[in-house]
Amino acid sequence: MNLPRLPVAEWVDALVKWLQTYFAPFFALISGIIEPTTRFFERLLTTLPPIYMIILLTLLVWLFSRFRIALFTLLGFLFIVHLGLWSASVETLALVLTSTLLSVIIGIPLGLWAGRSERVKKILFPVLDLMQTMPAFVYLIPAVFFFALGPVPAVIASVIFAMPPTIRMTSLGLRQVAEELKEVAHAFGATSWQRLMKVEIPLAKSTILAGINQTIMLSLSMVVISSMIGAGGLGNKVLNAISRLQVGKGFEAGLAIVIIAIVLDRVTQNMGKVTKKDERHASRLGRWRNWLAGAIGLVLVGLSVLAYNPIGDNDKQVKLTYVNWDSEVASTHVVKKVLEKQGYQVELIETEAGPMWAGVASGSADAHVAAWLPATSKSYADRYKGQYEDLGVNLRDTYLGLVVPKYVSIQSIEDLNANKGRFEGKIIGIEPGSGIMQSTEKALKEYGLDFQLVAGSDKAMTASLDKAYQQKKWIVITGWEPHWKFNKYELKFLKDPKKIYSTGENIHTIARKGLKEEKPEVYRILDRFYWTKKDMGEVMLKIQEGKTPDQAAEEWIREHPEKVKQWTQ
Amino acid sequence: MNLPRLPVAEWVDALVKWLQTYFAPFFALISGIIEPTTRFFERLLTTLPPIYMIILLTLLVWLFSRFRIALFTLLGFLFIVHLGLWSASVETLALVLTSTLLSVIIGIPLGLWAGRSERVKKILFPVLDLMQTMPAFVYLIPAVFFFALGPVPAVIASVIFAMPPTIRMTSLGLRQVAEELKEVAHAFGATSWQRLMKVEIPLAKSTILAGINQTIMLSLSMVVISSMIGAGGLGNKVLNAISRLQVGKGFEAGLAIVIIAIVLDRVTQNMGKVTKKDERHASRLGRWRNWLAGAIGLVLVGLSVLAYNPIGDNDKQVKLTYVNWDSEVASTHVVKKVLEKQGYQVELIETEAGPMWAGVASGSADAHVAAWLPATSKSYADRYKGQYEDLGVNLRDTYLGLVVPKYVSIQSIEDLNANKGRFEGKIIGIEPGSGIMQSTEKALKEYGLDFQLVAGSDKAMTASLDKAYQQKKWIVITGWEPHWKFNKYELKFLKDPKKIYSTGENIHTIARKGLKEEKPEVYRILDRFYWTKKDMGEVMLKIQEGKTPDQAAEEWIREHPEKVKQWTQ
Amino acid sequence: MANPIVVKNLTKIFGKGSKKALKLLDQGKSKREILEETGATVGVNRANFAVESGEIFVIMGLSGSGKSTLLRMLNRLIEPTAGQVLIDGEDLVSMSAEKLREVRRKKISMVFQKFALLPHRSVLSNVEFGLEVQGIPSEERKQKALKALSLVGLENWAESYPDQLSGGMQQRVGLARALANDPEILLMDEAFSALDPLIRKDMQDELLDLQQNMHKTIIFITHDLDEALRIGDRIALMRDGEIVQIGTPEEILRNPANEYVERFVEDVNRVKVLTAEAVMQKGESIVLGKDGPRVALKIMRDKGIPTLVLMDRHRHFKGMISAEQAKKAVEAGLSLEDVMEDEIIQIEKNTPLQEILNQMAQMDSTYPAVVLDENKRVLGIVGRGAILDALAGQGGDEG
Amino acid sequence: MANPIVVKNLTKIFGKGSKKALKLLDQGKSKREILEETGATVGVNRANFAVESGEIFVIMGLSGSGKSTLLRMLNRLIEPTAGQVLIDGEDLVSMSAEKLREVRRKKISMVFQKFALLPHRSVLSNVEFGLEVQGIPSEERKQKALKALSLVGLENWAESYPDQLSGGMQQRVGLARALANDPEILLMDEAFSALDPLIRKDMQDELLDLQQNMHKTIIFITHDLDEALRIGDRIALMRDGEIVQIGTPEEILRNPANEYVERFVEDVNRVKVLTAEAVMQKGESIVLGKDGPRVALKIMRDKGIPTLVLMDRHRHFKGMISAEQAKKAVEAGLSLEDVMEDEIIQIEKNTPLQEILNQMAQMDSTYPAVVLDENKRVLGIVGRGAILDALAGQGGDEG
Ligand SMILES: Nc1ncnc2c1ncn2[C@@H]1O[C@H](COP(=O)(O)OP(=O)(O)OP(=O)(O)O)[C@@H](O)[C@H]1O
Ligand SMILES: Nc1ncnc2c1ncn2[C@@H]1O[C@H](COP(=O)(O)OP(=O)(O)OP(=O)(O)O)[C@@H](O)[C@H]1O
Ligand SMILES: [Mg+2]
Ligand SMILES: [Mg+2]
Repeated sequence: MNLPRLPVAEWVDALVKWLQTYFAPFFALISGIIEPTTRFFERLLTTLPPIYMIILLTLLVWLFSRFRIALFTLLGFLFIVHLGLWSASVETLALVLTSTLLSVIIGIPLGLWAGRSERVKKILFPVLDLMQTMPAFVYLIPAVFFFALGPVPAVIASVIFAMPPTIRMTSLGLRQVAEELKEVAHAFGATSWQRLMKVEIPLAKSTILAGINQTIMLSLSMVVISSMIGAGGLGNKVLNAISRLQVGKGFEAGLAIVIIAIVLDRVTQNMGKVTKKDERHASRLGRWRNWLAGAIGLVLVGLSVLAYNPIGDNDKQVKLTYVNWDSEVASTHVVKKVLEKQGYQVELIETEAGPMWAGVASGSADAHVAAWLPATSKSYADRYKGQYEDLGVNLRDTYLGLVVPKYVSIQSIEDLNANKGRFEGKIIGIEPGSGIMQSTEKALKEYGLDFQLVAGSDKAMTASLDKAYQQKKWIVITGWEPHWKFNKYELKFLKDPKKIYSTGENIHTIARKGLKEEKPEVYRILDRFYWTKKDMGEVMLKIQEGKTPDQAAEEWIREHPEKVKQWTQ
Repeated sequence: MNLPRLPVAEWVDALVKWLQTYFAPFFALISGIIEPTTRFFERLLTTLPPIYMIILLTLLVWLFSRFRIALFTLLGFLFIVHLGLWSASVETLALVLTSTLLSVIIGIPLGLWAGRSERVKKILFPVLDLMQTMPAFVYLIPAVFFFALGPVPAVIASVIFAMPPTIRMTSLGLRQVAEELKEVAHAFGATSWQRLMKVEIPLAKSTILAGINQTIMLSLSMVVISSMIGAGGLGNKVLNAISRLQVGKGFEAGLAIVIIAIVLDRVTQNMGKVTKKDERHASRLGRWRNWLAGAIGLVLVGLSVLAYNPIGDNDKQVKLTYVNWDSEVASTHVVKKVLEKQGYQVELIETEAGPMWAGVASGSADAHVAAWLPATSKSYADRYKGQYEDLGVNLRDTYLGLVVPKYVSIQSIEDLNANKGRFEGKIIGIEPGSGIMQSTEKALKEYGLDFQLVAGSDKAMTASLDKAYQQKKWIVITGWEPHWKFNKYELKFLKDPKKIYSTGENIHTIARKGLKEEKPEVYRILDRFYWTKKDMGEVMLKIQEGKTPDQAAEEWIREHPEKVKQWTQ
Repeated sequence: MANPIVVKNLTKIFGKGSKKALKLLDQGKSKREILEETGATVGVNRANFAVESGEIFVIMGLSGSGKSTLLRMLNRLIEPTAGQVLIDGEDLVSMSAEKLREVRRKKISMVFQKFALLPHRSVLSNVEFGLEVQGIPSEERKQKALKALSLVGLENWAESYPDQLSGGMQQRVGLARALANDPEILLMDEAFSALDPLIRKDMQDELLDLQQNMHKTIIFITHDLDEALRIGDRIALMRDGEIVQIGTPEEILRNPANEYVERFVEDVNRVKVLTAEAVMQKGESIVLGKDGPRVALKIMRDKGIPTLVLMDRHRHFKGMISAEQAKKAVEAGLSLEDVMEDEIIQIEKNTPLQEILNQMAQMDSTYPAVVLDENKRVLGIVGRGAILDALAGQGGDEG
Repeated sequence: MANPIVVKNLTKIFGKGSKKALKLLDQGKSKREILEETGATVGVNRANFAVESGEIFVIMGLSGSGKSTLLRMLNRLIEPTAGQVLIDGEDLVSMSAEKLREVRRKKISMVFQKFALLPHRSVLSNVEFGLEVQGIPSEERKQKALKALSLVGLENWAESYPDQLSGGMQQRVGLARALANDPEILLMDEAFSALDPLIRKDMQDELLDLQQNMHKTIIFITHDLDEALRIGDRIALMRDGEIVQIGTPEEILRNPANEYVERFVEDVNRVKVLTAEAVMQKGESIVLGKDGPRVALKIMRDKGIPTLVLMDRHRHFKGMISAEQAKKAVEAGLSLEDVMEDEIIQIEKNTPLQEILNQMAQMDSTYPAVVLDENKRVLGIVGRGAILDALAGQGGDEG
C-alpha cells in the first residue's frame, strides 16, 4: 500500500470548518428551534412541585396504559425524588422528549417515503447504518462547533443516533400492511394520500410506535454521553460520580435512568399494543376515564401556557459554562448571582473541560471563569488561540503547606522542632499517598523535623482541628487553599523557606469574542470579577455546610456588598 | 418526602467492596478465561501480515455470504490499513469476537431456557431490561475494581450491554417455532432433548442469528466506552482524537468502526437468511467452494496453532498503564524497553487517568510512571491512598520561560532591553492566548520590556528558530520543558528573577502493592527510574520526527547505556 | 343493454421479459415452457369473454390458474400486459389515472376473499369507506352505509368492530361495503372460500336473493365447482391462465370441453344442478275437445310412448293419459276428460331435478312430470328415465 | 381382534376452572353457558366410541367443534381433563411419560393438516424422523424410510427438500413419515384440507388403496362431508364438542340424528355415496326348472310386481322375466328359459348408485338391476323407482 495516504481526516476537518463558516445561519436556525423546545419541556415539567407533577404524570401514564405501569411510574418517580435526582431527571426527560419529537417529525415522513419507494429505501438505509454505527463521540465535538454548547448539540447527537429505528420501522410497518387491505384502498378508488391516511398509517401504527419506542430507548442511552457536551441531567450525575469514583452515587443516577427508561418503554410499548378492542373496552369501562383524560388535558394546557414563557430578551441573557470542580462551582455561581442582580437571566452549563472551552470559543457560551493557567488548561487555551478573550486573573495563587491556627505563635516550619512538645510531636495529615502528604514527608526530611506524620483522612483531620481549636490547643495540619477551613477557622500557613510545597496557578476568566461589543456591561463585570481564596473559601464552606451553590452564592453576595459593588460599578 | 434517605449509594459501595474482598478468586477465574481468549483472537489476526490476513478474511466472508459483501470487506479493510488503523482494528475485532463468543455461550442456553419456561422468562427479562438501560458508565468502574484493567472489564461490560438480544431472540425464536412442528416431535415420541436439537433449534436458527447479529452490533457500539478502561483499539483512537479536538482523525477511526460494523452485520445477517435452498444452490454451484472452505479451514487451523502461544511465565510479565500524553508516551515506552531488555514481557495499557490509577490500585496493572504530583493527579492519589506505593519522582521540575540559543550571550530577561536591536525587538511566541503567551505579556509589563510579542503558532516559531539557529542569529522565543527542541538545539532559559513564569510539578512512579515482594527486580528498576527533561525531550523529539514510540525508546536506550545501567544494576 | 364488461385478448405476464414471453405465447408455447425459457410467469393468457348485464359470471379453476389475476385486471388492480377491458364500452387499460379512479369509485366494487375489513374501523365506517373516498358528506354517507348494511341484515352491528363478528358476518360487511356506492359491477374473489360449509351455503343463498333485487353484474371467483354451479349463470373454467371453457352450468356438465373439465365435473351432484329444462322431452300432446281417446291411443301406439299430454286449444295443460286409460276409455266409451289423470306433477323449466324427484317420490304416480311456462302452457315432459339418464352423465335431448 | 382404540367419556376443558366446568357439564349446561359462567372452553364433551381394527373412522364437524382436540387426546398431545383412552386396552391417560413415548413411537403415528414437514431436512430425512427418534441405526432407518417413500410413490424425491414439492407431494411425505415406523394406528387431522380439489381426490384414492394393503386403523378428521362419505367406514359427527351421531355413511344419510346433521347432509351427492345395498328390494324369485311361466305370472299378479328373478336351485342368478314375457310364454307354451331376459345388469351390494345408473343408461332395458353376492347368488334387485326414491332423500327399504 504505497499509495499516497488519502487525507480523509483533513477533508473532514476542512468540511467542518467550511460548514462552520458558511452554514452558521442555518445552524443558528436549528438551535433556535431545538433550544426553546427543550426549555419548554423543562419548564412544563417544573411548573408544579415534584409530587404534584409526579401524580399528574402517573395519571397520564394510567390513561395511556395499564394500572400496573402507572403504579410503577408513581413509585419509581417518587424514588427518584427521594434520591434527590428529580430536577436532573426533568432535564433528562426534556432532552429525551425533544429528541424523540424531532426524530418523529423527521423520521416518520422519511420512513413513509422509504416504505413506498424501493429506491428511497436503497439510498436511505445505508445512511441509517452509518448513523447508527458511527460512534457518537465522533460527532459530539463537531456538534459543539456547529451548535451552542448545552442541550442543542446533545439533542442533535441523540437524534442522529436514535432516529434510525423510527425510519426503519415506519418503512417496515408500511410494507407489512396486508396486500389485500392496500388493494381495498385501490379498488375503491382512493387516492394515494387517502390510502396513506386511511389505511396504511392506521394499520402500520403499532409498528411505527415500536420504532418510536426504540428511538426513545436509544436517546435515553445517549444521556450520559450527551452530558459530556453540557446537556446536564442524570447523565451529568453519572459522569460526576464516575469521575470521582463514587460507584454508589453513579449507580443511583443510573437507577433513575433505568426507571425512566422502563416507564417510557412500557408506556410506548403499551400504546403500540392497544388495539381498537382495548380502546372500546376502555370506553365501556366508564366515563370516568374520559373525565380523567379531560382533566389531565386541561391541566396540561394550563401548565403549557405557564411554561410557554416567551424567551426573554436576548440582550439580557448570559450563558456561563463551567466544570464541576468545587472551586468552579463556587465562583461560577457567584458570578451568576451577581449578573442576575444586574437583571440578567443567567444560564449555567456544566460540562467537561474540552466542551467548556469549545463552547466559549464557538461563541455559544458567553464566558467561563475556570481557566487554570498556565498549566492545567494549557492545551485548550492553545487549541482555541484567538477564538476567545482572556479577561485576566480572577483568583491568584493557590497554596499548599503546613497550617496552624493563628493563635499558634510560631511562623515557620523551621520553628516546629523547637515546639515539638506543644504539638505532641504530631503533624495531622490526610489520606496517605496524596500529594500534600508526600510533600510533607519530604519536608520532614529536608527540615529534619522530628515529627510523626499521622495519616488519616480529611474528615479525621478536620475533626482534630476542630477539637484543638475549641480548646486553643496547638496543632499543625496539612492544608491547602482555597479551602473552606480557612474561612471557618483563623488559620495561617507556616513559612516554607525551602520551597518544598508548591504554589499553584492562577484562575482566569475567559470570554467569547464579541462579548465586549454585544454585552458591554456583562463584559465589564466579568472583567472586573476578582476575588481571593478566602472569598472563594467562604462560598465553598457554605456549600460544604449543606447549602445549595445558589444559596451559598446568594448569601456570600449579601455579605460582601462592597466587593460586588467593585465588580458592578 | 421526609423519610430518612435510603442509603442506596452506600449499599452499592458496600456491595462492591464486599465483592471485591470475597469474590476475588472468582473474578480472577473469569479474567483467566477472558484474557487469553482475547489475546488468542488478537494473535490469530496478526499471525499474517495485514494484506494476507485481509485476503483470508475476505475469502471467509465470501464463504459465508455473498460476493458483494466479500468485495466490500476487501475494500473496506484495505482502506482501514490505508488509514493506518489495522492494528487498532484487530484489537477491536478481538474484543468484539470475545464478547460475542461469551454472549453466545451464556446467552443461548439462557434464551433456550426462557423460550421453554414462562416463569424463567418472567424472571429473566426484567434483568435484561436493567442490563440494557443501566448506563455502561456506571458499571465501568466496578468492572475495573473486579477485573484487571484492559480487555477483561471491557469484555465484561460489553457482554452485560450486548448479551440481552441474544437471550431475547433465542427465546423468541423458540416460541416462534410453529406449534404443528413441535407437535410433530411430540407425536413421534421425541424426548425433550431430541425436540430441542432436531426441531426447535434448527427452526429457530435464523432468529437466534438475528439476536447474535444485534449482540455484535451492540458490542461494537461499546468500543469507544470500553476503551476508557484500557481496552485499546479503535475506540482509543476515537477518544484520543476527540480529547485533542481532532475531528478528522476521530472520523477516520469512526469510519473504521463503521466498516467493521457493516461487514459483521452483513455477514451475520446473511447467515441468518441463508435457507436450505441457498445452501443447496451453493453446493450445486460447484465443488470449488468446498475446496475453498477446506483451504481456509486448514489455514485457520494452522494460524490458530501459531496463535496459541502458551501464556508466558507470569513472573516475567509486566503490565504498565499510561495516559496518552506526549511525555507519558515517552517515559512509559522507555521503561517498557528497559524491562524488555531484562527479559520481561511488557504489556502497555493506554487508558484514561482514572482507570490508570484504579488499575494499579487494584493490582491489575503493575505500575505507571505518570503521577503528576502534587497537583494534577491529586484526586486520584487521594482516592487510592494506601492502595499503591509511590516510588518517588522520576522527572523533576517542568519549566516555562523565555528561551534563547546557547550562543546568545545574555542570561536574564532583564538583559533583553539592552539588546533589543540584536533581537530585532521581537519575541517569537506561539498561539495567542495560551498560558505561556499570557505569562509573557505579563513579563513584558513587569520587566518593562520594549519588545513586540509576535503571536503565531508553534510550528511557525520552530521554523523561525531553526532559520535563526542555522545563521547563528539572535532570537528569543517562548519555550517550555520538557520539549524536544531542547534536544534538537542548544538552548537555554533566560533567568526570571521576578518569577513570572511558573515552575511545574514532579512526575512520580506509582507501583502496585506487593510488586516489591513478587517482582523485586521490576520494582527496583521502576524505583530507580529517574531521568531528566532533556532525556525525555530526546525521546519526544524522535517521536516528533516520525519514529514510533517503540523505535524512539529503543534508540534512546541504545544511546544512553550508562543511564539505563544505573536503573538496572 | 350492451355488455357492461367485454374482455379482449387480456393477458398478464409476471416478471421480466414480458415482451419475449408474449411472443412465445403467440407461438403457442405453454406456461411451463415460457417460465423455463424466460423466467416470466404467465398469469392470464389471452382471455376473451363478454359479461352480460345482471349476470353472475363465475370464474373457476385450480389454485394458480390465474383467476385472481384475471379478476384484478378487470379493475386494473393488476396492470394488464396486453389486451383490452371494456367497461361500458370504455377501455379501462388505456384510461387515465383520474378516470380510472372514477370508474373504481362509481362502477366497480370488489369483495375480498379474506374479507379485507379495516380492523381499526367500525363496521359502519368500513362500509362508509368507499363513500368517504369519494368525498360524500358524512350524513349522506352514513345513510347510504346503513342502507347497505340493512341489505345484508347487519344494521344492528353498525357500531361493532370487525373482530367482534363471525366470518360470515364479516363477509356480509364486505358485501355491504361493496354495495354501498351502488356499483354496476361487483367483483368477488373467492368471497366465500374462507367460510364454513354451512355458513357458506347461507351466504350463497343470500347473494342469490340480493341479486334478485339488485340485478348487479357480478364476476365471482371460486375454486369450488358446487358453488359455481349453484350461483353461476355462466361459468368460465380456467387452467394455467387460459380460459378452457365458458358456458352455462348445464353446458359444462353435459359437454365438458376436455378431460380437465371432465375431471372437475365428474363429482358434481347433478340432482342439485340440472334443471327440468336440461332433461325434458318434447312429450306428444293432443288437444282436448278436438281429439278423442281413439286418436290418443293411435298416437301412443305409433310413437311407442306410454303417456300423452292433454291440453286445451290455448295449449294450456289439462292432464295426461296413459295407453291403458285410453284403452279403457275406448272400451267403455268414455271421453278423455273422464279418464285423464289431472294430478300430474307440474314444474317449471328451471326446477332442479332434486325437486322433481322429491315430488315424484311423494306422488308415487307413474306419470312423468310436465313442464309448463308461466302461462301454464306445456313446454315438455320429464320422465323418470330421462332423469336417470341425465344422472348417468348422458344428458337428455333438448325439448 | 379387540378394538385398538376405545374412548370413554373423554372430555377436554380449556382454561381455568375446569373442575367447576366439569360439574356444570354434568348438569347438562351448554358450551356457551359454561364459557359465560366459568370462562372455560369446552373442547370435547364426554366422547364415547370404539374404533375397530382396520377401520377408517372419520370425525367431522364444523370449525371449532372439537375435532382436533379429540384427535390430539388420542395420543395425548392434549392432556384430557377427564375420561379414558384405551389403546389396545391400556389407558393412555394414566400412562407414564416413558410408556407414552413408547406408544407414540411404535403404535400411533400422525399426519398433519399443513403437512408439518421439517423444512431444514430432506424428504428422506423427514421420513426418517420417527425412526431417528427411536434411535434406530442409520442404515436400517434409511431402508425403512425408503420403503415408506416408495409406498407413496416418492422414492425418487428422497433427496429433495419439502419446499421443492407441491402440496400433494408434501402430504405424501407426511403420510410416508407416519407409515415409516409401521404403526397400528394413524391419526390424520384434516390431512387433505389444504389441497386443491382434484389433488385432494387423488389423495383420497391413494389412501383407500394403501388401506387395502396395510389395514391400518385410521382416525381421519375432515370438515368436508363428501370426503367423509368417500373414505369413512364410519363417521362421527361433532358439534360444540359433543359427538352428535356415529354411523356408517348410509346410516347418517338416511337417518340424520337431528337437524344439524340433516343440514350437513342435505347437499350430498347421494348417487356417489349410496350403494346398491341401501336401495335394493327383496325381489320375488322363482326357481327355474321347478316353476313354470304360469306360476311366474301368478306370483307377479298376486304381488303386483312387473318382473321376477329367475334362479337355479342353488339360488344362482339365471335371468329375469317380465309379466308380458311370461304371458307370451304361457300363450306360446314356451318355457321360462326360452323367454327370460338374461342380459340383466348384475351388481354387488356395495356398487354405488352412480355405477348402476350408468349401466342402466347403457343397457336401455326396463329390467331392474340384480344384486348378487360373490357366489352369484341373488341378494335383491334395484329398480329405477327405488333409485329415484333414494335420491329424493327417502331411502330404500332394507333387502
Ligand atoms: N405478483 C405476482 N408475481 C409473479 N407471479 C404471480 C404474481 N401473482 C400471481 N402470480 C402467478 O400467476 C399465476 C396465477 O396466479 P393467481 O393468483 O391469479 O391464481 P389463482 O387462480 O387466483 O389461484 P388461487 O386459487 O390460489 O387464488 C400463478 O402461477 C402465480 O404464481
Ligand atoms: N389451546 C386452546 N386453548 C383454549 N381453547 C382452545 C384451545 N384449542 C382449542 N380450543 C377451543 O376448543 C374448541 C375446539 O377446538 P378444535 O381446534 O378442536 O376445533 P376443530 O374442530 O379442530 O376446528 P377446525 O376445523 O377449525 O380445526 C374451540 O372452541 C376452540 O376455541
Ligand atoms: Mg386467487
Ligand atoms: Mg382442527
